[in-house]
Amino acid sequence: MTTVALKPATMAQALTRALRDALAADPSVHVMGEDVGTLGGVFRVTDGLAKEFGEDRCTDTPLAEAGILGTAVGMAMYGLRPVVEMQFDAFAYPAFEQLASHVAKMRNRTRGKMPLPITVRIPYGGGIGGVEHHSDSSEAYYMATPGLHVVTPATVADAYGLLRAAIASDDPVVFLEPKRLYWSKDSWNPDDPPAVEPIGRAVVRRTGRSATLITYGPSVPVCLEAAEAARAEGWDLEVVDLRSLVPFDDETVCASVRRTGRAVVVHESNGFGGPGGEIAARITERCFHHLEAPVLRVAGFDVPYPPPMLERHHLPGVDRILDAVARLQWEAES
Amino acid sequence: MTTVALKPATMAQALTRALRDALAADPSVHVMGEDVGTLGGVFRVTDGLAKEFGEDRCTDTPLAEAGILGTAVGMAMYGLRPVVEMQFDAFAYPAFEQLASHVAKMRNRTRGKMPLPITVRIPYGGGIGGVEHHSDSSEAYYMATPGLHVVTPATVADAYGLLRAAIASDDPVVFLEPKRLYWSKDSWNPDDPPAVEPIGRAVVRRTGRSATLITYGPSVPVCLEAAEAARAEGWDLEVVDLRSLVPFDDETVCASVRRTGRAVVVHESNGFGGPGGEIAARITERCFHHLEAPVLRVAGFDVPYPPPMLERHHLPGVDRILDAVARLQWEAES
Amino acid sequence: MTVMEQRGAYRPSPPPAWQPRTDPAPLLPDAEPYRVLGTEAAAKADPELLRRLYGQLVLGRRYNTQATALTKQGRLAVYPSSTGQEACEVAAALALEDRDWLFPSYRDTLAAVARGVDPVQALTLLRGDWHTGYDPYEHRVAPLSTPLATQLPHAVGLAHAARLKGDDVVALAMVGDGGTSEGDFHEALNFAAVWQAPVVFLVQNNGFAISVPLAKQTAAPSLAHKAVGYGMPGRLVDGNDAAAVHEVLTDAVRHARAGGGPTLIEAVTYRIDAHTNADDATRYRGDAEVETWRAHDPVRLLERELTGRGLLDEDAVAAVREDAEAMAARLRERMNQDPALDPMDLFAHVYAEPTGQLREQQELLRAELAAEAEEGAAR
Amino acid sequence: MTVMEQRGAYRPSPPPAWQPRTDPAPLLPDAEPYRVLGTEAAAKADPELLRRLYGQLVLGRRYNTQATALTKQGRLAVYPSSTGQEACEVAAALALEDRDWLFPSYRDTLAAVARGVDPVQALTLLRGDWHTGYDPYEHRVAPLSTPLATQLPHAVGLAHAARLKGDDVVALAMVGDGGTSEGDFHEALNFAAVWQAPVVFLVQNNGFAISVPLAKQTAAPSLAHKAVGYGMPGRLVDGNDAAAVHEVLTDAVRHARAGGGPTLIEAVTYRIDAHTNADDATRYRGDAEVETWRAHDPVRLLERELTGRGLLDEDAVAAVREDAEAMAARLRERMNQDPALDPMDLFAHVYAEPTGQLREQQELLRAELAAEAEEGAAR
Ligand SMILES: Cc1ncc(C[n+]2csc(CCOP(=O)(O)OP(=O)(O)O)c2C)c(N)n1
Ligand SMILES: Cc1ncc(C[n+]2csc(CCOP(=O)(O)OP(=O)(O)O)c2C)c(N)n1
Ligand SMILES: [Mg+2]
Ligand SMILES: [Mg+2]
Repeated sequence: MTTVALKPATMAQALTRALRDALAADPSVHVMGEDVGTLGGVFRVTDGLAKEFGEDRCTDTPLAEAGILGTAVGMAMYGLRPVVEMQFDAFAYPAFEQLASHVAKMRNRTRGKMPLPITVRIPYGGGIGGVEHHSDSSEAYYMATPGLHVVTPATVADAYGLLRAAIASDDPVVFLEPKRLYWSKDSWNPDDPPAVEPIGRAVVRRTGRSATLITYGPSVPVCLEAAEAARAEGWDLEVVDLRSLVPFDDETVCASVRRTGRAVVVHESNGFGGPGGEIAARITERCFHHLEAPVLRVAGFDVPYPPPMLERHHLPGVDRILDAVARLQWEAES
Repeated sequence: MTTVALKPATMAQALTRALRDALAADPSVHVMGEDVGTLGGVFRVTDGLAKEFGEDRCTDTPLAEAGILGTAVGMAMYGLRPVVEMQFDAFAYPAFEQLASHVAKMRNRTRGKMPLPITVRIPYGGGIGGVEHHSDSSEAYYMATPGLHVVTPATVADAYGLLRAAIASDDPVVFLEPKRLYWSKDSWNPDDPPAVEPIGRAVVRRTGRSATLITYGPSVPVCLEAAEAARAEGWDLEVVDLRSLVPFDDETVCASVRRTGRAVVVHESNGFGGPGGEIAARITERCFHHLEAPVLRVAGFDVPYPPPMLERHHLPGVDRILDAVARLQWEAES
Repeated sequence: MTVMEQRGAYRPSPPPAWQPRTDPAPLLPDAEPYRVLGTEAAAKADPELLRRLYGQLVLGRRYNTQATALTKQGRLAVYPSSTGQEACEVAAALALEDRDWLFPSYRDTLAAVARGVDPVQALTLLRGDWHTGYDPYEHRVAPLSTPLATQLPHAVGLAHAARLKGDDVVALAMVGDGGTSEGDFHEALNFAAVWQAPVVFLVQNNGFAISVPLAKQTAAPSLAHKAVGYGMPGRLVDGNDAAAVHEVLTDAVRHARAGGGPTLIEAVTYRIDAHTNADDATRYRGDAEVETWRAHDPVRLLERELTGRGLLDEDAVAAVREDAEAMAARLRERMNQDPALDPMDLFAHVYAEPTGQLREQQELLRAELAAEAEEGAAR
Repeated sequence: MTVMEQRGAYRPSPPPAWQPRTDPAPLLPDAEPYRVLGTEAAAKADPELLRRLYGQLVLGRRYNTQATALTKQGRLAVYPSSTGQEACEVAAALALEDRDWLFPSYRDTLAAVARGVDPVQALTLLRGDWHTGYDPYEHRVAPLSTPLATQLPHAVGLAHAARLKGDDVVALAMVGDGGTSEGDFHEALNFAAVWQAPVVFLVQNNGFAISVPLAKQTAAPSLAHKAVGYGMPGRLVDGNDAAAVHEVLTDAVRHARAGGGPTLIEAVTYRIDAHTNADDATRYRGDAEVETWRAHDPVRLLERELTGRGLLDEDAVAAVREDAEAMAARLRERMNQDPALDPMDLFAHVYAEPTGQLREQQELLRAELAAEAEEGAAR
């Protein structure tokens, strides 16, 4: 019998480990971005990589996001696998044209001759007291751009597995890292990191019979907390962690909703035009006759991300989620 | 009795007239963009304006979209009302950071002290045989950005009225011009152009009892055509032209859907993560118990916009709309 | 003649009949940063101005140290200090007329304060109670810009608009060495030159963009050498020499106001503190470099000049320091008070009128707050 | 030593001990565009090369006129002609080695063809049957780039990657005068210089960006003057002088290959045709200007040189023209065939594997096509 030495790790550490393992496994992997080299990134996710693999494998670029992503496109054209870090969500916007007009379209443009295996890491979302432009949930933009995969982990293990999968993917992946989970901890076996998850599968984080909470990234722990709190109200909530917004796992989501008959989509991103609309619409299209109530959404308000001292009122919290669950027309059942 | 001299006008002419009247009415209005001056714009929408109002009021800028929108922000800060032209949809992407991080947020950032009355005109959508990057439907990006209004006309009269309203608005408006309707014609009285429509009201373009088609911009004529064709199948379709995506007119839309009990959302934009998800979700939230069938969506495929010779297969056409109407679970009724 | 017609830009004739064009020579910067303090030029400087600059430098330094201290006490979320760069901050504010506009970057709180912005309101962004604490129109100071270089086209547009309206207003736009790599820097300078807009661009080259040294940011002979590529003059100045920065800025502002168009100024300086209080600068630079720059401290440079020339005595120094301490005490006191917050403000300024959607959300939050208050009362 | 360590960029010492930096002088362009034809330098040029260039120019001109004719016949959706600019197009292709890469802008079909891309495949984008018709890896030609200047960072990244892999590959990136105003131009040049990437930037200054003349695009002494601001050499060349463009490009390519880093080249030329067949150039420019440039036609310039020096006789001219006519006839013929189209291709290349969502949509279209076919058959 072997004893497995489980050790605590943060999500940031799991991401670092994923980058390190990818760099070690494949010489074509290159990490690049602002402050990723000597400093190890403002969140220290690239800590130690420049030292271990050299500055040519983990490169401090000039301060220009379109330039970073644009040169990454060229590097990918020549057979490298660039892993780009955008320092914060809103600072990925200068690279939007490169992302939408080239990264997402080059494979299609060239009939598959010129795929771009680029991973764009973007720390996203709020809850860390960041000043303006440091807490945007920008996933709706990427979801609306065919040609991109959009992935976001909620656990330490997924951070590792999904990032490895993203880097290994021959398609571009927007890899959204929930900032406020960087320091969330879990225990794992560092000698045998979790398996590389295929991109595109949601996972049921908690089973339940009353209703399904559908969520991802930073809102997963909040939904789990809400599900615990809901027990007091007599609701047994299922929680689905999407992990991948594109491709979307209709199967897992619909199986859950068909079972529970009720669903609430929860995310930080603004509600209007946000991911929840798509999710609610496609559930309704597929599960209409199983629904006891309309699929509801709990999301950030339709306002620019608030200043640190007000963000708690904006972010979907346990109470707001439970209020939505309460509106799921329970009377209709009896 | 006065006889009104109605004359035919194209949507492009109505837009030109709106710009001209706005320039004449308000000295703070400034038109700017690539080729808008001497040439009159690649679609001739600014034709004659530089001559009539001078190059300082209708200005050929250097070729740099972020620079155009960024300088427009500064001009608005000083009390001007810039009307910016982006030459094509995909060429607005370089300006994305200015739009998302400043245009949409400056009023909020400054507690209302520094509103930005900027109109960003963007010719959008396909159907004109444009090569890549000339046919994107990018409205989902703008809808997902709080602080922006998003408006799109479908008729000659609305082109005039909504553009005047956009320019008069103290908030930034993304004004999406359906390229393939530029040469659509209607008759109007040039001596008495249509009233300035307030932004935010949808309109029922055709009344019907069987189901509602909810659409906007370039898809409005297609839906009207589909509604005509549907008569042969025994369906009497109502067509709602949203005109404004932000703010969204829940009232008009829901009133129609409550009446008909069935709805299909139709747009050119990619389906996944596109406007239809939001629209279907909010209808379902509000009208759940009036719905005989899930709200369906007919949209562009989730692919990069196709080359000219294939675009007809991508664009929602009459047949695809009728197929969706047929899927609205009519059996359930009988 | 319209503004568009005043431009002196080039249109090449066919190569066989190549025309003389704008002469690039006067647009190139000097080989060395311009200096005043400790040189002969200092003798020509106005003593009153030097004393005023000195007073502001001392205040500025104290503001920086006080704000950094407030981060340690949890009263500020974050502070990007301009310690070591006060000469640029202060000279930028003083080189402008009242009607002019300042476009600060996120590090330039001090320039805003030196221009008259309330010292507490200037910290609102960094305290976290709102995004901008002051009315930009009150002192004609644009909001501190967090997305780097994005404020530069704003400055150009504002200056252009003022000129169109016939106002002789100049805009001064500040940016860091790292910010010069952004596309917005390029586009702003180009628009400014084409429009001959009355803008002055001040690049504070403080050696770093967070951890990234200038050598990884550019291979240019100097950042000021970028100017000729836009057809505007480039100037290089010792950014720790308040008299020199003030003179170069004042000249550029005057030039712009007179219709001469924009100027790009590179002020060579150094960021003495870490990037912000949250940064660990030892990860990317050594003490020796910092010490070299401490020896070239802007406050002491000016103090040495003034005392050496008998323009400042011990009493005057003491008085200035006392003023600074008083300012710091007031700042501490005011920052120790919790800011008044109204969560409903989230909805108040998104649009001129809230949309129907926002009104619904307003109601939701209002109800939540009421429930919270009730619970609070019940406890 | 890593690539990162090889950079010769500057890190300023404190102003009191200002260090000598990169010398800007050699980075500045000459005052006049470099010329070979009609000057003494022509005598030193390789006659074989000149004849080869001439043959390609004639072919190129014919390709341009034929493609424009095809738009009138409805066989091409749109064609941005490079008539008048053939010297740049052809020289760009010939200055490269086989292993090098070309990054053309949307106007540079001809450069792609001169490099070996199939003349019909090169027109796929403009015919509208797909976005790119050729395999970029076959001739190392990136897709024609429609969004202006966005291809420049791609060229930098590719060149950098090749260098990292130890391959001595050079990337040549083409852009128009208008494209130099975009932020991507700036960012690409800066990355190239900081990384000392083996890239050559060729700006074809053809006087216009659609209707906008250069004077509204820049106030710079020349576009080549932008180079010094990045720390790379800027070169100015007569873009209608094929020998001069070829020489300057070849030098820059050699310099890049040897590890000397990037070069920015401004080729002064002129767009003789309208922007595209859809454009009406009379709206923004007069015939006189066009005529001046017709007199400086790149084909005739080289022809004059060659015939004047006895390097080309009437028979040779006729042979070249015959080749060109044959090429045009083949092009016409092939373009008159309708391209094979499969609507299902819409889904084939969005991802390596179609997502579940795409598979659903695939089925929908497949059913529609089947229904269409059935109806067609029924009729
Ligand atoms: C567009 C954008 N990208 C990235 C950042 C994150 N960031 C904040 S400060 C900074 C470094 C700025 O360096 P520099 O321009 O030299 O100014 P300094 O901090 O030295 O004053 C970075 C990368 C940002 N604020 N904006
Ligand atoms: C980012 C972007 N903005 C706008 C356009 C539309 N557009 C196509 S060609 C053109 C002018 C290009 O001028 P220039 O760079 O001088 O190249 P030329 O046409 O003269 O070859 C414009 C504005 C575009 N293709 N891409
Ligand atoms: Mg700096
Ligand atoms: Mg041009």
